[in-house]
Amino acid sequence: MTDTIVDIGMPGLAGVPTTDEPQTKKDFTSDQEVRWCPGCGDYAVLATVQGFMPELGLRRENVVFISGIGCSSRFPYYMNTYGMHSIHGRAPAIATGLASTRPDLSVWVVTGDGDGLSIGGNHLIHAMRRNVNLTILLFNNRIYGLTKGQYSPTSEQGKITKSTPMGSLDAPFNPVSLALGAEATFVARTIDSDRAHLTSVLRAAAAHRGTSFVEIYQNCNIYNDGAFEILKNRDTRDEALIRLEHEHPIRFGADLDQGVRRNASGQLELCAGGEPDVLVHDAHHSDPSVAFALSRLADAATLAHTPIGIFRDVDRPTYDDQMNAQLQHAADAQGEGDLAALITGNDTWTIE
Amino acid sequence: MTDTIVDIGMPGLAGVPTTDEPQTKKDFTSDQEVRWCPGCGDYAVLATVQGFMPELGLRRENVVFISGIGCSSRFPYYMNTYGMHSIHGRAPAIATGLASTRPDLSVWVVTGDGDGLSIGGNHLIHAMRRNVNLTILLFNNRIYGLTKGQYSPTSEQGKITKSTPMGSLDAPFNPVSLALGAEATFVARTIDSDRAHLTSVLRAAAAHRGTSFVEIYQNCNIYNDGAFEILKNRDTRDEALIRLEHEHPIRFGADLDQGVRRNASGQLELCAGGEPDVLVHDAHHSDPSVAFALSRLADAATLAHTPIGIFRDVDRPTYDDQMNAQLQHAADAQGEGDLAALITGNDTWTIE
Amino acid sequence: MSARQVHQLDRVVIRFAGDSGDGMQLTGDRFTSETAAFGNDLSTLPNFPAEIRAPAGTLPGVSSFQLHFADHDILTPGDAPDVLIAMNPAALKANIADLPKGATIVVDDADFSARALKKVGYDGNPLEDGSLDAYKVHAVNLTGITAEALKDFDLTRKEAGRSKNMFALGLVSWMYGRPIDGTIRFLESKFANKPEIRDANIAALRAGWNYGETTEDFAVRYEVKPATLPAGTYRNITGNLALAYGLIAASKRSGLPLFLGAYPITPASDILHELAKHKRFGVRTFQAEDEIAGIGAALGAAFGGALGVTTSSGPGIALKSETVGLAVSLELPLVICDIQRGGPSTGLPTKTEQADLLQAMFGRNSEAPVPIVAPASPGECFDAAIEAARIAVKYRTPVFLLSDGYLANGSEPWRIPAVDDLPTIDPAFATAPNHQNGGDPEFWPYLRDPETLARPWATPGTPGLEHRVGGIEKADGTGHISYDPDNHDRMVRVRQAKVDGIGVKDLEVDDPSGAAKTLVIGWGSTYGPIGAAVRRVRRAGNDVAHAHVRNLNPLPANTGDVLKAYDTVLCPEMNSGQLRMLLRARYLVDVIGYNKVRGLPFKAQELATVIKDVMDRD
Amino acid sequence: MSARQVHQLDRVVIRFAGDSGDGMQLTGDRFTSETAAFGNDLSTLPNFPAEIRAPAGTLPGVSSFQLHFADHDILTPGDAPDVLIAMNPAALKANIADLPKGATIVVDDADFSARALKKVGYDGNPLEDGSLDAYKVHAVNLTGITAEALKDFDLTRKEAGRSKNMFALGLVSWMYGRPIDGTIRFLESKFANKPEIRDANIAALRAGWNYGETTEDFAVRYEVKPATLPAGTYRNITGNLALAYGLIAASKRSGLPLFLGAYPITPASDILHELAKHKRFGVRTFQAEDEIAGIGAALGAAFGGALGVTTSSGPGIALKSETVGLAVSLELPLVICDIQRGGPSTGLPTKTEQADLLQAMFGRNSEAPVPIVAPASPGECFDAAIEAARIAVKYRTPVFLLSDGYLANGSEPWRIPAVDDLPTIDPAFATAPNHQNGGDPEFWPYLRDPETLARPWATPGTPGLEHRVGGIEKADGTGHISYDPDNHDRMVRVRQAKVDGIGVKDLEVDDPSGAAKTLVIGWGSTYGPIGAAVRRVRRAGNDVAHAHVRNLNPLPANTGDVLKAYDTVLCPEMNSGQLRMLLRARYLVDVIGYNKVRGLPFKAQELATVIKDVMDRD
Ligand SMILES: Cc1ncc(C[n+]2csc(CCOP(=O)(O)OP(=O)(O)O)c2C)c(N)n1
Ligand SMILES: Cc1ncc(C[n+]2csc(CCOP(=O)(O)OP(=O)(O)O)c2C)c(N)n1
Ligand code: SF4
Ligand code: SF4
Ligand SMILES: [Mg+2]
Ligand SMILES: [Mg+2]
Repeated sequence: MTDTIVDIGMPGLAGVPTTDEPQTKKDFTSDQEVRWCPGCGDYAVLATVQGFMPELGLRRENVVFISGIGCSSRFPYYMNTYGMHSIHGRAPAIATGLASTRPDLSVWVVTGDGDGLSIGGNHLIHAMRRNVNLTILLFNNRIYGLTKGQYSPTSEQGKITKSTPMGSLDAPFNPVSLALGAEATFVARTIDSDRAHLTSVLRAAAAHRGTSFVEIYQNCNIYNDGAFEILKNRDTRDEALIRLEHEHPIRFGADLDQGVRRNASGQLELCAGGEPDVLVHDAHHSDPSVAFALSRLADAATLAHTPIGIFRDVDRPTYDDQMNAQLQHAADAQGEGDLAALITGNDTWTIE
Repeated sequence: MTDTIVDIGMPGLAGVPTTDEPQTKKDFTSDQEVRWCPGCGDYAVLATVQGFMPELGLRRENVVFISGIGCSSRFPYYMNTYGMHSIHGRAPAIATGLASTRPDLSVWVVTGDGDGLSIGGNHLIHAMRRNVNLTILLFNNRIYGLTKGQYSPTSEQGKITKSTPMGSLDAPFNPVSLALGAEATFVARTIDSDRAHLTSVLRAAAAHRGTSFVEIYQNCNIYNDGAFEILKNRDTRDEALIRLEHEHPIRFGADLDQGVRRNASGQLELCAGGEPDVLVHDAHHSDPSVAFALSRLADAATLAHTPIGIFRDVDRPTYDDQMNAQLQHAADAQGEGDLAALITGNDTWTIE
Repeated sequence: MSARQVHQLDRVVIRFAGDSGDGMQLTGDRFTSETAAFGNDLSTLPNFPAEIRAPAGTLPGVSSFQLHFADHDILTPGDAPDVLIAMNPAALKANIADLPKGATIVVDDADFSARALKKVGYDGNPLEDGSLDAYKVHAVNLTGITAEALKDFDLTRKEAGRSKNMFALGLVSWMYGRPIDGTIRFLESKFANKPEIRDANIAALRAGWNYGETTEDFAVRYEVKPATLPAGTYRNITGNLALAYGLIAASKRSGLPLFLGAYPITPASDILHELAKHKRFGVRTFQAEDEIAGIGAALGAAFGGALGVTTSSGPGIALKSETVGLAVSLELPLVICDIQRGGPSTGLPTKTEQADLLQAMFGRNSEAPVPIVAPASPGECFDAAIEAARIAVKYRTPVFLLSDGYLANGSEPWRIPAVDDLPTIDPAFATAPNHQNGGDPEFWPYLRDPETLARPWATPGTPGLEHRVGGIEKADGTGHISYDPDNHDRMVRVRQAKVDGIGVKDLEVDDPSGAAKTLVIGWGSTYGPIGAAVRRVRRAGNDVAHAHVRNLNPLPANTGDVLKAYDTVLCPEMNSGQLRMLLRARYLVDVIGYNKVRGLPFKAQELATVIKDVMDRD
Repeated sequence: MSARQVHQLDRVVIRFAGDSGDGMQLTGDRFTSETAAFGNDLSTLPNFPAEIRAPAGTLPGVSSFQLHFADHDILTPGDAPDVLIAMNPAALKANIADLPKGATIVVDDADFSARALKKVGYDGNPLEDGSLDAYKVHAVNLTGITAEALKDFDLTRKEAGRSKNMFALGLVSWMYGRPIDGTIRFLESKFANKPEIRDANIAALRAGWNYGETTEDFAVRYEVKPATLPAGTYRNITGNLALAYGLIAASKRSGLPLFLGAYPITPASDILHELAKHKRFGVRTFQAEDEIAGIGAALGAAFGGALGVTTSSGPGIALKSETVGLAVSLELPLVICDIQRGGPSTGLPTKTEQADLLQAMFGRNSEAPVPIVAPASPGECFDAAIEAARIAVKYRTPVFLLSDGYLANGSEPWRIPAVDDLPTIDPAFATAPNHQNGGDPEFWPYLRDPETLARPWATPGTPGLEHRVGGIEKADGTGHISYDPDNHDRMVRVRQAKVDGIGVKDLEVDDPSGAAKTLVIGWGSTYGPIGAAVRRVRRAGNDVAHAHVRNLNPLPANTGDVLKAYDTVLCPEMNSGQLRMLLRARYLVDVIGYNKVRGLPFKAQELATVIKDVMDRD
């Protein structure tokens, strides 16, 4: 099925046939009418992804989007590629089977905070552990949208929802911390409304060979409106957002007047941006410990001091590449399988 | 059901009735014949747990052990307490329901690396996130014992087993890292054969109010014999084992000639035990970052430099306590529920 | 009342339709309350899309609410609306096909622009091209008039327009002489801390009423006298609400604390939402990470002596199947509520169906019999919940309760029972050893009650009864692990015998003349349509019998006799013939099926025709 | 051969029994291979505890392997052993009840100490208290003699003793004149890099043979002539191995790469283990984190154009049920193998049962029909795998393959088919648009083949056919999301019609005389016992017919006619009557059930008696 393979300098896409024909956003827009609520953050993400795909120059037919169930999981219907809107929480498992058998495909998973972290949490952490060559976009609106507004595993503690009239009781997951604890090789966070940032993260995620985990803060204007206001509002965002860039000092604030450094007892702490010992971000470090420490800077309740960008991006052999290598090796070593010889075995007898 | 509640200085057991009658190991030993393979590490853990229980002085009938499926999950049958041998991977969910409704019980979960981290991974991380008042003992033998030796999520990469004749492909979970990434409030690791250490960890786990996660390295002498030899063998263990103790400098080696410190770039590194900047362990720190960094010291393949002991032990309101508080508060605020008033509601009409 | 001419009617079917964002469900709910308060018998049918808010003005975005009210007792939300309230072109287009000629249409003509019409596939403007000549059409600029009426409020026109549903409600309330003070009270409390919105809505409501009163456009008003139902105090209730109340009642009547382990899913979520409100009743609700954890936690709570309940719909029930098997093996009380929806797979999440009967019967590994109860109407969900709990506790077994989307969201007047008349449930916990080993007393967790075959329920905290249970086969009596072949065979038979032996009411047959040769048998929410159809057939002078099964496992003892007493047996189901298969297999009676799986309840007329056809066959 | 007296026998049933650690399964396997190589027909029945190694010398720790071999074709592992090899008191105690009087017992009396006897509940020593007088007992110190024989090896006595199973094998091989060179070759390769162990075992094997040859203890040898089976090349094969080979064959014959997504579970794990060995065949095996991921990955691979397969047993199949529903909705090829075991819940993991038929039929939400095939013998698992793949690919549907623990681990001689005689499977991938919209070509993923009703299978990478599929109801043809009531009803019917229309072979009836009035109908692994029982009944001069169902959904077209052609129909099943229920519901025939759920296959004699009883009823 594969043909022209041009190396576009993206290991994650090596083996996926490219095309020379120019592509536009329209090429990736399906004929299906989009059915999200007016104002939903999902629209912004869809537009950005559709706008970004042409940059990769992949053959449209070799791109697949697989989702679970949830508002966000309607995503594949709107991409003019191959796609599957599967069942709740199972997209990473389904994508694993597809990616392991089809190195010529660019496989994307779209999931939500409920789909990916509640019912689908186990498949998600195992996919990251195996490092299957997938890009996972987790739309985190900190609520269950499609089922009309129950709290989710990322909702702040004490959240009042239909299912928690006196407030939710459990501490939310920090998806980035969880991913790092699950041996993920690529972990990033971005925001629905920041087209440029989202695009840059998508680019890096696509380039990464292995499981790229991308948490996207997404506004549900019906059931959790303004959940990320502090990170979007002109007046607050500069103070609240910490933009991580590889090999750059970790500074933030209107005029980078704040920074992050390590204190005497070894914990990360905020400091003046001018301090000499401001931490320089290293997304490629083999040890995920610093990335993990960065993931803890954000206040789980208010989201103050939330780092966005690429926390971790390291190389590790992917599950699918190794699987294919074993097949190849077996064939090379013992020769292609001979069915007749196989079923005959060595202990036979003949009756005339 | 509860009566004499003596405060035994263990928040985790507050509310569980105690007894004055002296107890012995025999009191916690059921009449069931133990059916593990001769030499299995499970025997040692069972003996230690049975030997430790009397120290708590709890009423036997208020102790419950719940397990999933696996060799290790046969554990409850051998404890002369209440118990349930449930289904594969679901023990944390079942225990959550029991613990949330019965504050007067001491609830223990016994699981394995397959039961708890493969099929049951999601229930495990969510239990830790919620911080239900449970003590979870995860018997990690880095193999599937009961199903006769397939690799598990903790098996070292490249492991040759029945299901991976050319070697396993996926990177193993580090259960401690995973637990820390899942917001666990108590995380510890110990070893089947080290009775004293296992006992001390059990004591701290029982004392902790919330989900106590205890990884126990356990030898499966049939399918993965010697998996932890480096940590047990007289000649190697001193070099390989790093014993963590709260507020103590992290030193190890035959005569503590080695230590752990933080290097310039912020990563932990090994150093001479005498160095002034050897890290002092703080299990009670609210930020799990250092505990996480410590969990990365061990070599996933060889287990060289494996920290054991209590990585993290912090307070956070438990799911069950908060749930009970909400019930109490509702009853106090609005009075006990009146069924007749409830079903009548406010919009009625009468027909004579 | 104004001097306007008033027509007497015995029944009216009215449908409100608009965008998902137009608040049609709320409007329908309010009109229903007014109608209930007025004393009519009624039946409702909400119908909304799976999307939260599909784009405005599109067909997929249309949400509707149908109400049937009458001066006599009725059984269905009505086959076809006499009146349609359409808030935009999409609502008109999506519903017009259901209207019989002559029906009344009140339509908001605020935006019948070419663009709006094209969006829904209208070439011309139906209000002008004569395509609606067969109907009584009232084109009213509801949006505009509402905005006008609210111009003194400091709201943008757009915001003001949002109250158009209240204006419509006021207008329709006037048309049918419904009291609106209940709705005013409702708005006052709902928007207590948004006074601007509160007053705007109330003003819109009143404006709607007055619009009817003053304009000449509406020449007539209609009156539907209160219905004479059995004496008692009534309220309107939906199936999900009744189910939630039934569970709380079962908790109170058994003294067992209620624990719900659930994961949200349409159309079951509202039970979780409702129970979460009643913590003062000692109700614990646990929103689990998935359905498996939901039932697992409920089972754990049951082990601890709680009334364990889990609620879900088809896809979630499928996920629970392994744990249901464990509950069968542990023989612990557990109530599993399946609010059925359209399938297979994700299917039609917001539509109704009754196709999970066989999943409930057989959906788990090996021989694992589970009792099944199924309510026939929204109000019956209350009794079904108590019955399920009774069986679960008395026989120490998981029990399925099969409701569906139609019962869950549909409503009807419900005669409020006296609490003291509700059955009591005795947990009969084990408190002492039940066996002597030589001199020593022992507790055998699988030593059964010889009559019910139920095993003792000994909860942690009970001294001397410490024991272990598990999913591996157990020795009859001691409950120890046993691989003995004969013991296994015996246990399989005992588990089956226990369920088969559950005491359930005999099947009642409605056969007034006693001369019927044809029996219509059904289960679940088809009760209304079948009942209404049977009435029509009888009115037409034919004899036909109706029996409705509420206990599907075990089936009532007299089921076989009932079936064999008729020449023809017809079983209409919103599935491909699931009860039909069970009846044929068990009784070898040639039960005929009528099966439609459209995501909507049967229509009475449709069934009446089918029944007549079947009768004419022989 | 020695001048020892030789008895001719036509059949022998032998059982090896010892501790889980004694290597009885290996010993049985080897004796089976020798017997196969010798040319007898045979049938085996391994039987082991769920624990890996329950403590030595205890009853729960006993593991056994039974082999039936004959000079004619046989169908079962035999009802009762003629010979028991017991490696310790526990093995003797656990198996003695199955022995008919007069049977031969070879028992290792190395440890019949009071302690050892007490451990298993013997008050006295059975070797001395006369309780075994009815049997031919050979008490031999197998452990001691073996240790003696190996004293020159540098092994402890304990280590040397471990080879006693090989000594026993040698002895028994001598008794029945089995060639042992095959076993020697086996040991040479198995212990290639443990020369000490290798040589010790070979020496023990030879010593055993010589022991029989030289001692007077064994006065007679027995000879069972080779069987005359249909001409061909044979091998011995277990059901799981045949199933794995069948899947690889289906992959080769379809050109579709094989992808297995599985989670280990007894007794299905060996299929995963076997397939993992054959990477050179392009076979991908994925050990998933759980059963849901296993089937999910297989479905994902199928979407990509692979032959997706998932294997499990009852509890795991229950977990897969939601995803099976998705596969039904997506209409993608998928093979789901359920190696049934004892239930409910964890049940009896290592024992056999056939109680998942109704789970396969109905175990998921809503109407989601899935074809089902079931092999009747170990060798047939090969054909069943190919048949399942054929149906899955041709009709674009998930297919259940129901094997069980008895077929999985049991073995029989298997005539090796010529690869070219195997059916070919045409994936018939979609490669071009299949619809014109005005001038524009379009691809409609749900536009069906009018004859098979199968939808086109367009895999990613195919230009121009980009499309999306999902679990929400789809519009007939375009496959777009559709909530239209009539479309849903149509789709439900089409999915059912597709499965009902699958072409399956007619049911064959074995009724030699054509005069039978009673039909015995079965499915799955009961084929052997029913067949053997039927033979006995016939030998006793009665006419009885036997039909065995291999396609359980859809059932063969002639099934109804077959059933109605007999006065009496008996359906023996290792469940509570699952096929029986389906037959009664479908054909209204009063099928009688004989149901035993003991975790063991039926015995031929038991069934023969039942059949006779049923025949005598009328
Ligand atoms: C097995 C199953 N359980 C539950 C549901 C109901 N359900 C659909 S989406 C959803 C959660 C959606 O939340 P999220 O994943 O955050 O997506 P969002 O709608 O917020 O984008 C749930 C509980 C389902 N469809 N299937
Ligand atoms: C639903 C289900 N899937 C699979 C199995 C088979 N199974 C039993 S135990 C087990 C894994 C055991 O590994 P682990 O949890 O590490 O326990 P161990 O035996 O090593 O102590 C598996 C796969 C099962 N019993 N149930
Ligand atoms: S409910 Fe929320 S997440 Fe869902 S479509 Fe509407 S706005 Fe978006
Ligand atoms: S198989 Fe391994 S883990 Fe299981 S009982 Fe035996 S030694 Fe222990
Ligand atoms: Mg969400
Ligand atoms: Mg293990």
